[in-house]
Amino acid sequence: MNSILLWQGCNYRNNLEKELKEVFKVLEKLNVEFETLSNETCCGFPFLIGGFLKKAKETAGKTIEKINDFDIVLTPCPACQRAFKDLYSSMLNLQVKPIVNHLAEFIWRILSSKKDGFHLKPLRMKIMYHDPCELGRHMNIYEEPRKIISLIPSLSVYEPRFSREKSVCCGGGGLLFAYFPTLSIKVAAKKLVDEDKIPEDLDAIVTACPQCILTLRKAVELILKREIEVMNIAGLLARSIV
Amino acid sequence: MNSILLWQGCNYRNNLEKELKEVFKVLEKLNVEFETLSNETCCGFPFLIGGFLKKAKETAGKTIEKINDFDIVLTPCPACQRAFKDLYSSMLNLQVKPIVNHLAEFIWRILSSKKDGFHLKPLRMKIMYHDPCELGRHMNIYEEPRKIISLIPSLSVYEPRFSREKSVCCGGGGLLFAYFPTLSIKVAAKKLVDEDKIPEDLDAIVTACPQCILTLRKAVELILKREIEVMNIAGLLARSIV
Amino acid sequence: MSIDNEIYGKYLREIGSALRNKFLRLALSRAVKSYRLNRNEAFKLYPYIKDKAERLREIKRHSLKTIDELTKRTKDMVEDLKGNCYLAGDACEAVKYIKSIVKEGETIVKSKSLTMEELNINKELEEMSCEVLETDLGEFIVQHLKSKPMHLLSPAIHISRERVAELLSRLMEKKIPPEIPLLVQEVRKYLRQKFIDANTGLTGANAVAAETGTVLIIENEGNARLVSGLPEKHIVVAGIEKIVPALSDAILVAEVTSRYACYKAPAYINLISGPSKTGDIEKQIVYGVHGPKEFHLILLDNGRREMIKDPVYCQALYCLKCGSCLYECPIYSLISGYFGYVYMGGIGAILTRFLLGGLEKAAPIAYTCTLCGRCREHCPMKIDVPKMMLKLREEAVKNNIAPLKLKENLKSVTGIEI
Amino acid sequence: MSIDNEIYGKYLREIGSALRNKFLRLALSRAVKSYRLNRNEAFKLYPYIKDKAERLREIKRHSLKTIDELTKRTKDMVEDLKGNCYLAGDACEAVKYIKSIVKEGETIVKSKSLTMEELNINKELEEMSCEVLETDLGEFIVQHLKSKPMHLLSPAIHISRERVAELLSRLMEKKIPPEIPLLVQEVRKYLRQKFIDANTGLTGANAVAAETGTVLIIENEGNARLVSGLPEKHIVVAGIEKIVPALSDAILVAEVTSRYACYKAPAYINLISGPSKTGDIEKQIVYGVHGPKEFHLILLDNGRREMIKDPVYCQALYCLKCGSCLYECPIYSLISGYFGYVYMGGIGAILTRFLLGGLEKAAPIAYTCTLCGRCREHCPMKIDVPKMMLKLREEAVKNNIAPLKLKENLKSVTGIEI
Repeated sequence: MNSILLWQGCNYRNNLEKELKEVFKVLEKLNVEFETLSNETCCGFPFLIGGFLKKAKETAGKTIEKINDFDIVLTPCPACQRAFKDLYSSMLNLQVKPIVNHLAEFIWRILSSKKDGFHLKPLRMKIMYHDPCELGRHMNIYEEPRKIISLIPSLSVYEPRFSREKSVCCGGGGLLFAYFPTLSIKVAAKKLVDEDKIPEDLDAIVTACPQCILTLRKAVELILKREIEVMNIAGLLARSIV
Repeated sequence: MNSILLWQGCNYRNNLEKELKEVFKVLEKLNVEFETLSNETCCGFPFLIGGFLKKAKETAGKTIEKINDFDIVLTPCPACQRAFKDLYSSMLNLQVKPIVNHLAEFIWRILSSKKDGFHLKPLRMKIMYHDPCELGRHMNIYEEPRKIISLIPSLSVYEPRFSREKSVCCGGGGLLFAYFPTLSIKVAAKKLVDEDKIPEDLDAIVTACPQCILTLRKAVELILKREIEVMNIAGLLARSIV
Repeated sequence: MSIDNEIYGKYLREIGSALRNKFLRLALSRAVKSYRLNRNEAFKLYPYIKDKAERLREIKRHSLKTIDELTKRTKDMVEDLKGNCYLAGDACEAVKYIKSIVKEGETIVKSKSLTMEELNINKELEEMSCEVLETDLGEFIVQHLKSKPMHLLSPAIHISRERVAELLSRLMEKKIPPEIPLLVQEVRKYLRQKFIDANTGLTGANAVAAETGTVLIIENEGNARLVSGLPEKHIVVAGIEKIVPALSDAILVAEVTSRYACYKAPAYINLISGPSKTGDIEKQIVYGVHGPKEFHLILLDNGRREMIKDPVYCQALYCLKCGSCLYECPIYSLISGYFGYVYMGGIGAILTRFLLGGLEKAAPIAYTCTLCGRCREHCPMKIDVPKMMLKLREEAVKNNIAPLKLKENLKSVTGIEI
Repeated sequence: MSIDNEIYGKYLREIGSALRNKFLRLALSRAVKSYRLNRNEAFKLYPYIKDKAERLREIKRHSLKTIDELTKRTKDMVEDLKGNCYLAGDACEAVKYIKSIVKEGETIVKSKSLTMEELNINKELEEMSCEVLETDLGEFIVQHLKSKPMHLLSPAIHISRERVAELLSRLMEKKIPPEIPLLVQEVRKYLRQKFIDANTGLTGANAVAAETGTVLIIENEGNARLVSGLPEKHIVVAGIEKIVPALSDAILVAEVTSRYACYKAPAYINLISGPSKTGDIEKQIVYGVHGPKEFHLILLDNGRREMIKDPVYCQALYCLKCGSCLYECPIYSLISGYFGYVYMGGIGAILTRFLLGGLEKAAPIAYTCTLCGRCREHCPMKIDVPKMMLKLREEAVKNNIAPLKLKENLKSVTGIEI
């Protein structure tokens, strides 16, 4: 059997502990055997897109050593995924051995292969799926999260007018949340209100990127001042899976 | 053997008797057996291009009766040729049975087939060949006259800057010579002087259409006031052939 | 006066006097020479132009076949862009429409347009106390000398610098010497104020692109830009045969026309789609900024649909008015615009028959043609003028207006009574 | 003041105040809304526009590869047509050339051109006691309010009708109410006299066709036609990346640019080849009839050849300045032109780096981008802005001007010292 590493990513480890637990829960429910690293550090993505290439190379080198023994690297963070799958090689000329999967891809593969090994209970709520730029436009993964969502009974899904390739950024990309958080959050608020035109009765925004969760959550709290949950797709699944 | 009719045409019969004799002479020298019609009248071409279609049809009908018994109709007049080969059918919906040839086509066929059956003596003169519109642009015959000319030894040939498809009309086409002779002759003079820029030492203009002969001859006499011969290609050959 | 004399007499006398005009002869041979020189240079620079002409011929053929669709799209687009598009059945309707837009006493500037000649619009507008000014230099000279345009592209080819100097000296009330650059400057000055004062600009069009509702105007002097750019109202008169499907087709028209008219490149190609507009203040669209507030496109039938239906005459509507056939015509190169009525040369006879003048004006031209077919060789659209001439002559005979002299002459030649 | 503060401080404060500007927010959402509406309509009317964009991308790619040839043909053709063509290595050379043509104290009319901004030409000409007037309505307003253009196509998007009315009341010395059509009319009146008085017209170009030496200018207001049509001298400044091989390619530029800028059809596309000319008197060619006597095309390098050589940055020169990316950019649609220096938006950062402002002006823009890639999806040329942003940031770090705040923040997030 393949050895699987769950690469958690800084954002989950530092800022989204509850969400991280939900990831664990889902993987366990699905009977996935996986490991985590006790010495996981930054994958180097922020350095890569911040222009700090020397530091990125250093960080990436260490990371590769840690993950290269596994067959599959699984991560709930599309930024980490993109670093491993694309940026290490295109920007640093470094290669990663294991197969790298985003959590959503991985989960969908399992769900679609063992139709009867699990049970999903209905969730009576209205959600919108937000395409993270890193996952969608940059890694071309649009369908898997939607397919997972479509399995959950009773869920009402609001599809905003701009989605997939045309989806509007949460405002947290490109380190803007670190560099200029006010602007970042205003972008998020404008996105939800003016672009996505989220309906009055929306209960939750579901996404697949920790940075999107953080940015949108801030906008909902500070600007929209509404009681809308912002959650990871694993979080949604965790609630439904029995 | 094929029966051959020499269709002379009004212009030759009425205005170019000397030239017509040269045609006879050449055909005899080449041992061509042919007949002529004692009751030859107008082929209808002037009526066709003058717009007098009823009259043209009447005339054409009579003409066809006269010529249809022959295998080949041979004519030194490209207007008659075009009437038989093209205009009768396209404008009057009448068909002519015999093969119709312009004299130049016919002569070239004979000359090129029996290389040694005749002798051409040198002509020390400078000539220009003028493409008649009816023969060239309308019937697409440009090469045969030139090939005949090229066989005559010692002949110096002046090729004007506009020839073949781009050749300049003598001014006698389209019945203009009949309708407005002054204009017609001025066109001819302008053509020779300004367009063809005929050289000082040109001895003769050779062509293959009776109307061109008449128009150009008038211009040479009345406007250019020069001693340049204007002759039919058969006339040129008659001088050379032994 | 006999009908024959009426139809042919004056025409033949004019030709006779043209043949005796020495300046005209000089001017024409100068023009032909420079035409050929420029043509050779232009063709050398653009080796693919013959292929383009062939492509355009196909486009023109197809456009005439789908003229109803194209007219509709043009109208829809022009109106969508807040311009006006009027389909005029005949010259009368077009004149009426123009008169409904122009007000009494306006100053009106025009740029060269043959199609507009079909309307006799100058006279009509002068009756409304309007001042109507041709602004193309050649047309301006011809207009003020009350002469007749002698060439599509060089209408004043028959007028010497001395006569132009005389004219301008009279207009400007000062002595102007006959130096050409100076004469041009004086006309510039004179007309500049007229441009500024003008209320309405009238132009033709070299092409109309249906897809975008765009009018295309080729020019060298820059007058069409001012005619269409300065006044509050711009009226375009275009024959329906000018419509092509797309903008790229219209550009092909411009390229082929220019090259065959022997320009390496015309100084200006103007593409105009509706009135001028801005959304610069608060995104509210306002029409009429620095250019016209009103844009009117008149699509003129006036006999063209009848032509389209005729399998022989139809292709006369492919004509680009490049003038390529004229300088290479043995008759035109001798007597210029006298070989024609308003539309000149052999092709002009057909257009005269349908669009302006009718068969009685067309017949003398048709019978002055030698049917030599040289025009067809030089025409980018390969228009078969001789074939159409035959049909014109046939029509003349049917209508009993073939020239008497020709009939007599044919009788004496053939011995057959007609 | 620290370097970091110098580079980032003012920029961030401007953005902060832009975020608080309620009128700007209203104006922007109005603009975005109308942009999208128009875009949908325009795309529906022209179903093949995406294929055309793809074809154009290939043409652009090829043109940059053969830029030396194309530049040479352009220069040869313009000169053949008796225009002047000057290859300017940098902004300084271009300015010097312009100053050699313009005379002290002239009135100079301009139509909108971003490329011209690289020259800072207004200031240079004002030093020669020239009156320099922007004539595009939005630019005129921005110039007179000493503000900053906020959009490629709608530079005055951030200014309310009331402020425009105030400005015009002051200029015209009479009370002008804040009604938009009226405001437009007043500007028309004010500028019309300037157009008439102007000695020199300055324009940019949307494309230059090498084959024919033709400059193409797209516009809606009709000011570019007057700028290029009325004065004695017309000077065009175009970046070398504007050159395409043929006229049909230039038209493709116009079509794709217009459609992606959401025009169903721009009111005017001007094609200009050399000075105005006539041969109408005795076939003698005279230059300068109703249009300019002098035509100058300045082909500007100013960093472009360096860009062409760079495999990543090169494609920024495909940019048509259609503005399609801007309204769909999450940052631009919030703070408009503050996200940029002179060239705006993400693509603007790259142009800023090479053409005007350098890395120090480009870095703050690069770090304000979310790298979301939405611009790339909307770009007709599919320009990969995020990829170029990464390279810009890399350069900033190499030059030790990455924002301090970011460094600190990254340290606290990752626990790694940079």
